[in-house]
Amino acid sequence: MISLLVIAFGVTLIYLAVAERMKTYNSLIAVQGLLLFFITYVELESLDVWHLILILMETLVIKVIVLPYFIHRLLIKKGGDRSVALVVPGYISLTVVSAIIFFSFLLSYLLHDQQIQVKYFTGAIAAIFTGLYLIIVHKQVFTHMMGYLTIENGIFLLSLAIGNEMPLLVNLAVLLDVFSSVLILGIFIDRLEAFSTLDVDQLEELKD
Amino acid sequence: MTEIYFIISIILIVTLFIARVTVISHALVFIYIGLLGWLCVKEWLLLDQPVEGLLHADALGVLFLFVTLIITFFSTIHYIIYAQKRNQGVRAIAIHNGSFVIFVTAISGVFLSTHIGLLWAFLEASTLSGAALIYHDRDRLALEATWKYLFVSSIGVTLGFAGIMFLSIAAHNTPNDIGSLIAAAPLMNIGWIKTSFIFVLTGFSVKMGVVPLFTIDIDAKDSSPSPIGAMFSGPLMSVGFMAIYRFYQIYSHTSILPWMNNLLLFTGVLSLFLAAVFILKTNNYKRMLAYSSMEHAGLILVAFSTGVTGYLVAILHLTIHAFAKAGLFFEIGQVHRVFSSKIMEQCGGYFKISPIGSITLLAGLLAIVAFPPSGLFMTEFMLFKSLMISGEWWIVFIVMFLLCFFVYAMVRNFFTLIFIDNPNAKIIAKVNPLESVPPLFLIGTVLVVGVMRPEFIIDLINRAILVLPH
Amino acid sequence: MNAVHIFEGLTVLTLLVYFVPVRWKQPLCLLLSVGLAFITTTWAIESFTGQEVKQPLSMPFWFHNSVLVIDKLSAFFLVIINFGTLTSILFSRGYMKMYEASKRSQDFSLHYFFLLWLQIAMTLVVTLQEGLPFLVAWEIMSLSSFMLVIFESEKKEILNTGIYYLIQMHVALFFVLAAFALVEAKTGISGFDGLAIYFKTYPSIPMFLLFFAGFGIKAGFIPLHSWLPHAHPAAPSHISGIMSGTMIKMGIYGILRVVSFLNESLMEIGTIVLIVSLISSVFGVFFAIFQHDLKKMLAYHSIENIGIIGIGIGTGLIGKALGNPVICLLGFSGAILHVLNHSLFKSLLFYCAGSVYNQCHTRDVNELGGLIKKMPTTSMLFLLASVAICGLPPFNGFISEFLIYKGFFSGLDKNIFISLLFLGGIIGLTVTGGLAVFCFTKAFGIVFLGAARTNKTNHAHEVSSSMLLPKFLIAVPIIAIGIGSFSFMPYIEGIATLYLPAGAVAPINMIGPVLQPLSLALGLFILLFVMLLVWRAFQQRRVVITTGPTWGCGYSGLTPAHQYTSTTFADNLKNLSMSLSGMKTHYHPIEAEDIFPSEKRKYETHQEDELEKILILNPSKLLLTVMLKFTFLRSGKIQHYILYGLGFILIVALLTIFNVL
Amino acid sequence: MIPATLILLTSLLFPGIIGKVKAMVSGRKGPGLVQPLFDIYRLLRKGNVYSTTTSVIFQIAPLLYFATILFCVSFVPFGDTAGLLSFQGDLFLFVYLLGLGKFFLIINALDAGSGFEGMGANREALYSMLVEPAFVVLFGTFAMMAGYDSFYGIFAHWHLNSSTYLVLSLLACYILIQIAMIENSRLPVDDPKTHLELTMIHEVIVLDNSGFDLGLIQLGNAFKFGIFGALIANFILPEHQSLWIRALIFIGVIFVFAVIVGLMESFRARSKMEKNPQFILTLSSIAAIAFLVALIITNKLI
Repeated sequence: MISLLVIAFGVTLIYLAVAERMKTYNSLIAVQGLLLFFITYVELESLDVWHLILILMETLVIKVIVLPYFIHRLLIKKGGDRSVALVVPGYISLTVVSAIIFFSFLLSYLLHDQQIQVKYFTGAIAAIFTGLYLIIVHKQVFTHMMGYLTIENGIFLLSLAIGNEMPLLVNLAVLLDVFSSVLILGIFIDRLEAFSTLDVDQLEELKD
Repeated sequence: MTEIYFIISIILIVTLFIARVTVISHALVFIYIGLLGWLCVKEWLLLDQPVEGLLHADALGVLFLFVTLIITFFSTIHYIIYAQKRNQGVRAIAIHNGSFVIFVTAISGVFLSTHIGLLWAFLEASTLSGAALIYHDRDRLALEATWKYLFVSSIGVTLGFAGIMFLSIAAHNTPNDIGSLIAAAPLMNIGWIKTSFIFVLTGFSVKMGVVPLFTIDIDAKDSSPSPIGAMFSGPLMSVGFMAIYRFYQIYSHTSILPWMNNLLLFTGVLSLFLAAVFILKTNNYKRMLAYSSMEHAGLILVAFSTGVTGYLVAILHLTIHAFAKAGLFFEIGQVHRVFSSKIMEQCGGYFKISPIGSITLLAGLLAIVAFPPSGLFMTEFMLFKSLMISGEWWIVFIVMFLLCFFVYAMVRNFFTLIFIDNPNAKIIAKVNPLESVPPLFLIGTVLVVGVMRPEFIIDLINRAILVLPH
Repeated sequence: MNAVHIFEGLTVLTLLVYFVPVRWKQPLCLLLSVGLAFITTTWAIESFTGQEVKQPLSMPFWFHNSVLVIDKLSAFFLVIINFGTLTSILFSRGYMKMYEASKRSQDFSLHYFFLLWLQIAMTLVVTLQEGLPFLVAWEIMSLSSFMLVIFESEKKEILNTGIYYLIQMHVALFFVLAAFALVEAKTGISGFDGLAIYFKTYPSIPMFLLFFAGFGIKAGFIPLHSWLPHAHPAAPSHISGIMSGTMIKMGIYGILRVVSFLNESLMEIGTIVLIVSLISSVFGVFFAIFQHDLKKMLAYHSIENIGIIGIGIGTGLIGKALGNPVICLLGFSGAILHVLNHSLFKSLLFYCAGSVYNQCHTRDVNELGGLIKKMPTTSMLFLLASVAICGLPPFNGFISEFLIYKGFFSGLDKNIFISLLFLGGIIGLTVTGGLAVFCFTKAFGIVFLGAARTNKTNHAHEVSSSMLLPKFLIAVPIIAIGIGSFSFMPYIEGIATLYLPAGAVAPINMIGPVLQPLSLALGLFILLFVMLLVWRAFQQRRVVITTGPTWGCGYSGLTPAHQYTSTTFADNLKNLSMSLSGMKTHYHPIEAEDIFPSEKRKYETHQEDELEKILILNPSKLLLTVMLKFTFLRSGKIQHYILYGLGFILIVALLTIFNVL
Repeated sequence: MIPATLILLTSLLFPGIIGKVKAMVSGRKGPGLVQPLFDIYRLLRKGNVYSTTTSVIFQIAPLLYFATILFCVSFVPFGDTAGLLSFQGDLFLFVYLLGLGKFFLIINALDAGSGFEGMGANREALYSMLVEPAFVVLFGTFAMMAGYDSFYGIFAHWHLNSSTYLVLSLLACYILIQIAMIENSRLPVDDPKTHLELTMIHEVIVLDNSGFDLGLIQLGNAFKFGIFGALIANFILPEHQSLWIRALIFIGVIFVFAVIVGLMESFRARSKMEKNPQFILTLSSIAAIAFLVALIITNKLI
């Protein structure tokens, strides 16, 4: 069951590499959130009410509903719903991402610390590096944000992989930060009307 | 006890965002500073108490809190001048003051938190509030800088979080508060903590402004109002240092200590080199100051990497540098206002416009390029000594060699600004000599520290580094 | 309330300079300087007569109260510092009048403030013994001199020169700093006391080379000299005077101080010093010959004289290595005496040059001429100083060279290596002397004799007495040391005995007697000269004196343009030394209209310091280009920034895996 | 006292002898031996003509030049009887006093402000700079061997008993003769016979000097020859002989020296100006060779 979910997560990553429309990205992020929700739900043996609420908020509400919706609105507003200008051709991204996934499998196999749960760890590492890769190869603000969210998902998965929980307060704070960071990013995207398109090539004036 | 501080400051923040009267808004900020002062003193008095709860500052935290307090105070004053002279709207001021208080609160939170996760949360909070501060001027460049800062440092801090995750992998089920982590350190898996430290260093370099993610830090200091620049290169650098230091503190009880030192040395020298490259290239006074901050951050890492003898040097250097750089940022802020430009080709002949301001700049230059009697000269001498003791004499020469570039660039550009009349320079505004007094005071303290040993600071530092292996 | 408190009080009082009106600044400065000089001189006298003086400062400095230690060496340098500063400040009164129109009172405040601080810093440099305080004093000295150099800072090129100077001083500081740091790291004792221990236990040569590099840049040994010819012309003349006369001697002080602790591998170090100094002296004067700029020429002569001092030190060291007290004493006392001599005649020369600049507003000797009729006193003083600096009797320059010669000659029969080395030294010294004569006959002849070459000298007249007084003050000791040398020698010798080889019986007051017959001879010579003068006077009275134009060998159209200029005078030497001289000729481009370029095509020649080009300019240019190649990293592209992060992680990971870190 | 007087007297005749020799070689009768003396005497009683460009330097310089040479006479010993005033290191004073004289002669030339004299001045400066090392190295050699650095010390310990000493003496004589020629700017460096403007060194320096000053300069030159002659003589003078014999030998040597100079001047052409530095530097190298020879003698080299 869990393996299936994680594999699905991996599939979303591969899909991210080749997706060509903003909407797809957005919905993919949402799907990832959903997957994460299921994973956590299955994962949680000791179901104390606070944690449940927290997880529900964190995954279902924020990752699946609020943020995608918010970004969707932005896309509509900014007319960002255009096909993504891929800097590198899709098949290369495809190979790279699959290489990343392969590499992370290898890594987690090599490490296989009984402390961690290998499949989560794999997924997490894969997500983090895929996110970074996405940011590096894309040149649009939205896609950068998608990359960021992917990394966040990876981190979330990583925290699952580790298993030992942080205190509730800390968790809340972390959650709050992630949430607000996305919001503020969104706000600033909204502000970027100073620039004609949302290409980051526009943002190259600050240099020596 | 400390919770009260946070509660009150949250209340203040809310009121600040609501309050739409300039005077009240500024007054509230000063109230907040009073609160911060109370916190500093309290923490200082409670130093020897055993740690309880998630919020408790150790000696280093107290030191940095004091630094933050002083620089916050001065940059508030300068922000008031800034807002007056550019007759900012009430709303802008309210937003700025609000996010400024969040910023400082987050910073103080970093110094206070004894839990790694909480520390991370405050770090991210400082990023977010910092974004609002950078965006103050609301022009194209500010927007660009803000976006870059926000994005890259979010990524960086996230990487840092990954580092934390790896730490807790290594730490098994021990709770992630520093005390117990230090206790558990010797049992940790080397591979994990090395990975963790790499991620942490990469991630939090964004705050400290060193390689690899130094770039946006420069942009931020450049495009934000100069009081904020002061905050960024003083307290915020301490935040970055603190974040890295916490992990160093934990791992230093494991066998990877020499590895960490080498890594820090590598990073430090690399930062020095790149800073030297860019300070030669740049034609913008604020960027120049930013690069010199990067240089000093690099020096701090180098010093820290020399182990036992270096810890004191590094932290002392950080502290003194905070004051000197703040003073310079304030004074450059005035220059910026006078010529309404920070580009070298459009400034000049400042000595004729404001002699005392020029004296301040000269003194600041003295302080920042570590000519005696600057406190930084002392720390640099001790740095070289500790490098010699640790037998890395070739590093000494590399560092000295690179430092010459900073001296050259800074001295050339500042003297051009002060003495050479520039036909392209249009004098937009006059400056009130009194405005140069606060920076002169800050820089003066740096020069005094160069002559008289700052016992209070050194004592605090010595207490702080007791936890590190000797 | 002892002397040290007054000293410290005076250092604080320097701030007053900012608050008095312009016309009071110089007198106040003079007053404070005299006060400082008085205190330090009393210490100096005390330590000369009796035991070394220890004065703990009441103000704590970082770790503890540092102590001013005045032994004979420090005392000697204190005297030089005080005299140099006083004359400089005296001279500045008249000289700075030029600037009163163009400069504001803040500029003067800065100037006099830092002039005082230069004196204070130099005083501290020669008296402080611990590492850190010494370095601080050292750097304050560099800084204040830098501020003095850029007095005319509104001129871009002067500012650049100043920065060039500052950077080199900073490099020098770094060498010394590294040396002190190493000493402290190894021995745990800071400063010169630690050095003494260090030399006992660790290899001496590398440490000495560190110090030699640091102090050598300050002193201006070739090839570390390149700042000198730029800084001296840029500075106001009284500053060039004090810098060249006194400040660069601080480098010599450092070397002398370090050398006094040496007791291992003296022969090697002595040889190194001797050879470097020979090169400095010969090339210094050689380059000096090709300068048009009067002050630049004098700057190169400073290099030459530093070389001569170094020759003395080297000789002394080799003497010590041989365990031969005579050579050792002769060498070191020659060097130490020459420090004093050079500080005297070089500042006198700079003040004269300053007076010329003050009157004619040019330093290019090719635009001058015939000034002896307009400014007789100045030119006579310049002549005196020139004769002294060429080491010609009966003035002081001759005495120090005499001692060094004697040192060489008494070492000639030691062993083959020493003999050849010393022969080289003798030749070098002679050539230096000859070139110096060449150079100063040129300088004096072109500037003061003959007919005026341009109209720049039209309005020149003798400078005010306030500018003449310091010159006379300097002229007196120049003559006194020249003739009454034997009476000064015991003090110099007392310092030189610091360096005697261990266990050697110090021949008490050896040099004085050696010099007595010399002084007698010089006295007689002057007597003879005077007698001849009298004879001539009588003869002239009896005969008829007529005047006419200079004889052009039948050519009646002689104009001032027919006179030799500095360039043509140096021409034959230039041809002799081919490209070594670095003389460059720049032809003006051929205009479009002159299809047949006439022989009247305009060109100018100037001298380029090849050594500087090779050692400083080209490398730094290369370095800059290489470093600026890295600026592509600031692409401004956000993706790249993220990439750096990723790259860093991967690189560090790899380095870790392969155990590089 | 004796050496000084001897030198002065002999050197008074020196120009005359040279002139006579040259005249005889070129088959003329030539002026009398004392003719140059008469010229000088007349000059000394003549009035001066000063150029308007000149200054006080122009009036003092010749006097100083003369004074230096006159004073240098007093260092020269007479075999093993010390010179008039001789002390350790008078060697250096000797060299530097001559240097002082040249210094003033040169600025004296520059004072007139004429192109010709400038030319002469800078050549004089160059050549005297080049010739000094030869002299110093030569006497350095002797000082090394004798262990004294005064003329008297050197010559008092100079023994012509061994062949090597003879070799050195011959080298020394050769070098000293050449130095003397250069110091007085005679052939091959410069030719006083030619017309003034063409004798580009010594005669042209004094182009504007007249009367008393000119007389002094010429007298000085004569004395200079005398001094060098005396130095050469000192190599040959045998020790512990009676004074008269030595005086005779001395005069003989001076005479021969003068004749040699005369002959050289008659049978030698002036070399090109560019060649001169090379020629002068060879002297230095020969002196250096002498030094090495001395090292061999005092077996330091083996």
